Amino acid sequence: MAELTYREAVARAIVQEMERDPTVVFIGEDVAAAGGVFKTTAGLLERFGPDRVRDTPISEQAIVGAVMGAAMNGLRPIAEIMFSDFFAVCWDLVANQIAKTRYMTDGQVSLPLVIRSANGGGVRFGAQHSQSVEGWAMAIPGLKVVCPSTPRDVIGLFAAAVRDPDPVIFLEHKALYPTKEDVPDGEIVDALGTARVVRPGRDLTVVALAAMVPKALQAADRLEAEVGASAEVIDVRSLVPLDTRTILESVRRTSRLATVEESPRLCGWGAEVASIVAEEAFFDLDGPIVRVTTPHVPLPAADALEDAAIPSVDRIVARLQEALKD
Amino acid sequence: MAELTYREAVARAIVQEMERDPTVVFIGEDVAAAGGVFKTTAGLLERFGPDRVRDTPISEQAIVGAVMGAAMNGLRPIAEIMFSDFFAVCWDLVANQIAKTRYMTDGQVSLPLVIRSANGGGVRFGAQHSQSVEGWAMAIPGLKVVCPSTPRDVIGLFAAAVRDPDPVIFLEHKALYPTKEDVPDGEIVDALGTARVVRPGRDLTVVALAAMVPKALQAADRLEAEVGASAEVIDVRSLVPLDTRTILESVRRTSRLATVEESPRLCGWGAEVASIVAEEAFFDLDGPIVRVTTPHVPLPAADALEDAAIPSVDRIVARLQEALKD
Amino acid sequence: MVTVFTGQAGADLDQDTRLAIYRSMIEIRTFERRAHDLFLEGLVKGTTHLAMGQEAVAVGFAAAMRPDDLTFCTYRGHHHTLARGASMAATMAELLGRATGLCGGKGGSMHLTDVRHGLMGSYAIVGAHLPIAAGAAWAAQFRGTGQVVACFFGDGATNIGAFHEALNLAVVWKLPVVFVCENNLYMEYTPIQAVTAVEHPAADRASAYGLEGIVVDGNDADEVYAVARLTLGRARAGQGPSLVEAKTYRHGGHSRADPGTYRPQEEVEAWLARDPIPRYRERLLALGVEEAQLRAIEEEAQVKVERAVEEARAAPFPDPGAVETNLWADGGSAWRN
Amino acid sequence: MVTVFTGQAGADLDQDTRLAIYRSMIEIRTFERRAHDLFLEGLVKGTTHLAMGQEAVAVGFAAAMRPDDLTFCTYRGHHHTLARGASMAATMAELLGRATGLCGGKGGSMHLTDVRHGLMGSYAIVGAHLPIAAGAAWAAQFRGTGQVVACFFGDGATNIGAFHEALNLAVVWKLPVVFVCENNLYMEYTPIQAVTAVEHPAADRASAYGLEGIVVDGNDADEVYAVARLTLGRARAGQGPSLVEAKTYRHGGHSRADPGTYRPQEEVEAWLARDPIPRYRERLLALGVEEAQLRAIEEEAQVKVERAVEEARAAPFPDPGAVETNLWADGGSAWRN
Ligand SMILES: Cc1ncc(C[n+]2csc(CCOP(=O)(O)OP(=O)(O)O)c2C)c(N)n1
Ligand SMILES: Cc1ncc(C[n+]2csc(CCOP(=O)(O)OP(=O)(O)O)c2C)c(N)n1
Ligand SMILES: [Mg+2]
Ligand SMILES: [Mg+2]
Repeated sequence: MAELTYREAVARAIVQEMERDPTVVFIGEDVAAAGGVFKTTAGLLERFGPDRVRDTPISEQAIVGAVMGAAMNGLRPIAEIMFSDFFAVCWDLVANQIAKTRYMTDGQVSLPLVIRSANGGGVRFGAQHSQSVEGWAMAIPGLKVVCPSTPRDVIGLFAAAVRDPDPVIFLEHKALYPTKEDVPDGEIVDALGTARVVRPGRDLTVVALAAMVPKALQAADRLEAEVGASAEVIDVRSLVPLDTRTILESVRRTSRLATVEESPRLCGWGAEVASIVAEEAFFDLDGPIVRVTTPHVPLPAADALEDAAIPSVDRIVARLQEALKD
Repeated sequence: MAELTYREAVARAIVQEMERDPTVVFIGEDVAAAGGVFKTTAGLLERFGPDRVRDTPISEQAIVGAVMGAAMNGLRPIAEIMFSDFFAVCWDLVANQIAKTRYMTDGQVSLPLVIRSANGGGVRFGAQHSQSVEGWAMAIPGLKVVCPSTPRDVIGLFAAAVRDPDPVIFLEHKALYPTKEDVPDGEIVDALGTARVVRPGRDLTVVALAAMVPKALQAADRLEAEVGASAEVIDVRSLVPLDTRTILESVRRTSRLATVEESPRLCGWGAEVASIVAEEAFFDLDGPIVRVTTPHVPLPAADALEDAAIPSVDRIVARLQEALKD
Repeated sequence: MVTVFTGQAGADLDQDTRLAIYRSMIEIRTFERRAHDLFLEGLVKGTTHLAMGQEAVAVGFAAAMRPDDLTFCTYRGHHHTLARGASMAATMAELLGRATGLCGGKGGSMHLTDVRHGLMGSYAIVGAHLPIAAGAAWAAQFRGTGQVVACFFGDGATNIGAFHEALNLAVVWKLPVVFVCENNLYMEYTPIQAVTAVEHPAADRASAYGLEGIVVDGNDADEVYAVARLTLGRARAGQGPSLVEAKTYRHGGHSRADPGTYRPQEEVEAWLARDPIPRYRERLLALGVEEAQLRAIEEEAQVKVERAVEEARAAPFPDPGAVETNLWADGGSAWRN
Repeated sequence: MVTVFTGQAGADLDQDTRLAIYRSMIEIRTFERRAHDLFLEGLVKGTTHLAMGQEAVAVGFAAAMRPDDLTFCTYRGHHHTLARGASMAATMAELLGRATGLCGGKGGSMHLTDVRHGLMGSYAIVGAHLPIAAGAAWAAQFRGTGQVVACFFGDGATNIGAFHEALNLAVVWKLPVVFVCENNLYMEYTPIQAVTAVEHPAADRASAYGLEGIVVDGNDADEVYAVARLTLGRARAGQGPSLVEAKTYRHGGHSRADPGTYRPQEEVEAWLARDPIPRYRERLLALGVEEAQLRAIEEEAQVKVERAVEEARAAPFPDPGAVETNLWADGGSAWRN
């Protein structure tokens, strides 16, 4: 057992997998000599040397293309895209090439690779460094998408991602980097496609992701205290594959659903979850499905504005009460 | 009145707007001398000359960047992205720059521009030339997104897009290019953000887009003939702004909703519509919300496979019956 | 500064290699002619991009490559696919959308792939495969396999961002990759000259990456073979990447839809006169090869192609259920439990 | 081939212009020093990227530009913003996230924009603004406004695809745009040399677009002014774009978070010795300007910056409702009816 930050968990996860498998290599901008702009990869160069840990030019298409080609030819590469907003400059490689190649070749080409990136807002970086792009990736067939909310999940889900034979988009939430928890020593390996009930409840199912999980938990406590309603909170953890079983099972018990999403409203992951529940658990539902999201705007830079844009505990509590309506 | 193909309607729409406003210019790959690879822009170069109608290199970032910069400095440019799949190579310019600039500058910069592109499948072009990317654009705050299903709508909605002061992604469905209808002579101008009820009905609301509209209509007729259920079919036409009023009003009457989407399942526009209805019309609903989509896979090239992937009238009819369940 | 390459026409070429080159070019030409007929018959759906006229680039390189070397090419890739040894029947079956196709019908003409023959894919988004090829070369370098990667692309691809990023990375990491631009003077319908800041779209960019600018006659298989030997050899010896511009011409239009009428008649005729296949045939005769031997090769190609067509036409269409297979390594496409 | 530019230090510069240049550099330096204090006080949130040491590039160009010329720059854009004449108080207010900021607090330090002064935006995705600047130049050309666009970017931006696409298009269309690379030797923490195939990341790429490779001392405002006059003049005269590489150095780290420890001490000291501001001060003295006059300018700058800081600190925070304004031209952000 050691207390670890989410930030430190990233380096520990990469070390765990690079120690285990000599074909795991890691590239990105400022990741080697500098240890990463978020200091998530400090020490990796010293430990594994410049053949396995490499700095790249500011060439995201080349970075993502390189890991794709390397994965085709015997490596298990990991790429860092510094901020998830920059997926936009290499989206063709991610969405049109990596995601589609196994399918287009009818299984001839395997792409065991991971692209990790700092996702999400809350740190006043403005509209081009704060986006929640998990929905961009979820919408592309052929990508697995993982969004851990705790240091322990960072390690376990990252290990699962590296060991997975298919391409995984691994989105770390930059606002969670300083968060801490006690993490057991030794190897940690988790499973993709598994959600976790982080707070059991009876009256309402609340589905949240990444930085919205701690907020949903606070909101659930306040809901219990203020109106005596018991919310079950589920950390989705993995958008693709999606653990619909856990979500549906919960909604069948509570008869109500709310999602808490950091991304802007339209076509967020919660819309997909809502549409699944609205078909498959419709007759179990007692009230409207409520989505709490950032309004459909880019994230503003000023703290006063960013705090008003991203779902706050207050706003979540208020919206959850609408989900309790009869 | 003249019978016009959807393909011809594109050129007529561009001519109408370029005749009206000398600041409207048009660029893209092979659009000028060659008249476009889909022959949608034939005759424009001859009519407006090389200053207003320009061929570009294969440089989508430069194309989209050029129209953005031109829109900032007094023009109303139109760009063609030949296939909508290629938005992936210029996604940063579209999603991070064009979409966010007015907001980030608090309204200082206006971007009256249109990016038109051939979207969708059904013509055996394979996974990298057949995608339905309307959901990619819908998920980005700051983009308006239009998807016409008829020649007349091509003209009217395109005119509305060019006259709109904000950036519009105008997605033509390549499988619809050969389709025809009688179109009135003279100027046609429509309004963004307006859906259309294309078939009134009592028992079920079916919301469809672009090439799925004619299929939904056929399915509705068969449903009526086979099980006597009367489906109301709505052509969404515009995803942003979204005419939720028309959709909600219909669902409140029919008490049931199905969406017909060509895009792969996860996070499609229909998920958003389903989540809106599941909150705002929940107590009016009598049955599950059903989504008919392409399975969550890339589109295969072989006709036998592509036809099995894109929603067929048979599959739509079968799924609509699930929406009628009590 | 550009070096026009003349490797005194592959002095080191033995006759067997030359005959193999001729056979391969003839087979590709015959295959594409038949493929074209099959479109006209409506048996090939969608689109396709013939390489007729550009065979020497593919064959010259393939002849100089090691079996474990890797090829990355574009939607205009029939010639590379066959030159590397892919099954003709399976290639044709892919065009016809049959279950026995190289990609089970999922890829189609634009995405021919045959990993067993080092064909790592035909890429249909211009420029995308250059960084991917660099990545495959990086893995070869890292693993010390001695493989070299050959990456083929068109003149139009030299103006897209991925080209620039891939070339820079390949040089900085000294990767064993040879980038080959098949400059056929046109993009789809637009001349490359009309949209490019320099005369040689690839070779005039080489210095931006510290590379030598190499231009080769892409319609002379021996020249191509010689430049391939040189650049593949350098890459294998750890001397890093090369950028080769092969001047060539496509006899037909850009794709099935295109009659190619935008090209001046004289230009077309001048290039038809430099058709790499008759040219090579004459050279072989001049080198003392028997006319009969060449005719035999040509007839064998006819027979081989006809067999492939028959086999492909007889093949079953894919089962609709295949739509949901092979998205993931587990063989399926499930996104939920 | 690269021309090292020496415009015999702006022979044609009159003293008023020189004093204006000095004043502007001093104001920018003073502003950024105060801005840095305010981070340390925790009053500026998020991140910021100081240009201390690079002022001469911004000021030398701004002094040569016409009021209606347009500037595109990066997240490291305080110097360009102030050099073009944006309000210091509104700029500071933007850093402090106040309602009176240039962008009402929505943009922040990385997105300073002031259209009234031709500042068309600070762009935070490396390379993105090069094609946008080309587009603005295209509109100037089309409308015959005589405007020229100056587009500033870092050395690291020369390895991204958008750079390549923008340069090629600008040359093919002969656009009135000057691309200026502020080569400060580093990206974030990585030396540009470590990841670039050529010595001069911008100038050595010029020939790939048929352009002359120009390198200028970015720490000499007169040299910059001279190269600006030359290249802006060419663009205005319809002679098309230029690519200028200005060698310079940032005194601090990449961003607020960065102490810059990865840089060798000798290197830092050598460049501090070439600080553009003391250098320019000495030149002015040598040219006979009174010490007192310079001191007056420096004190006025202090006062001006302090006033701006006071004004910004006193300004209100934006109303939370502003989150939903100005996405669309109608002032709102509605996506539905
Ligand atoms: C990024 C991108 N833009 C546009 C296209 C459409 N397109 C397909 S082939 C082609 C022309 C390519 O020309 P070139 O690179 O010279 O190759 P060639 O077809 O001549 O072999 C274009 C524009 C594409 N596939 N990808
Ligand atoms: C496409 C993209 N990749 C990475 C980044 C992260 N990033 C911000 S600044 C920077 C370094 C840029 O270096 P340079 O172009 O030399 O400009 P400088 O900061 O030195 O002024 C990087 C990598 C980004 N903003 N955009
Ligand atoms: Mg070509
Ligand atoms: Mg720099």
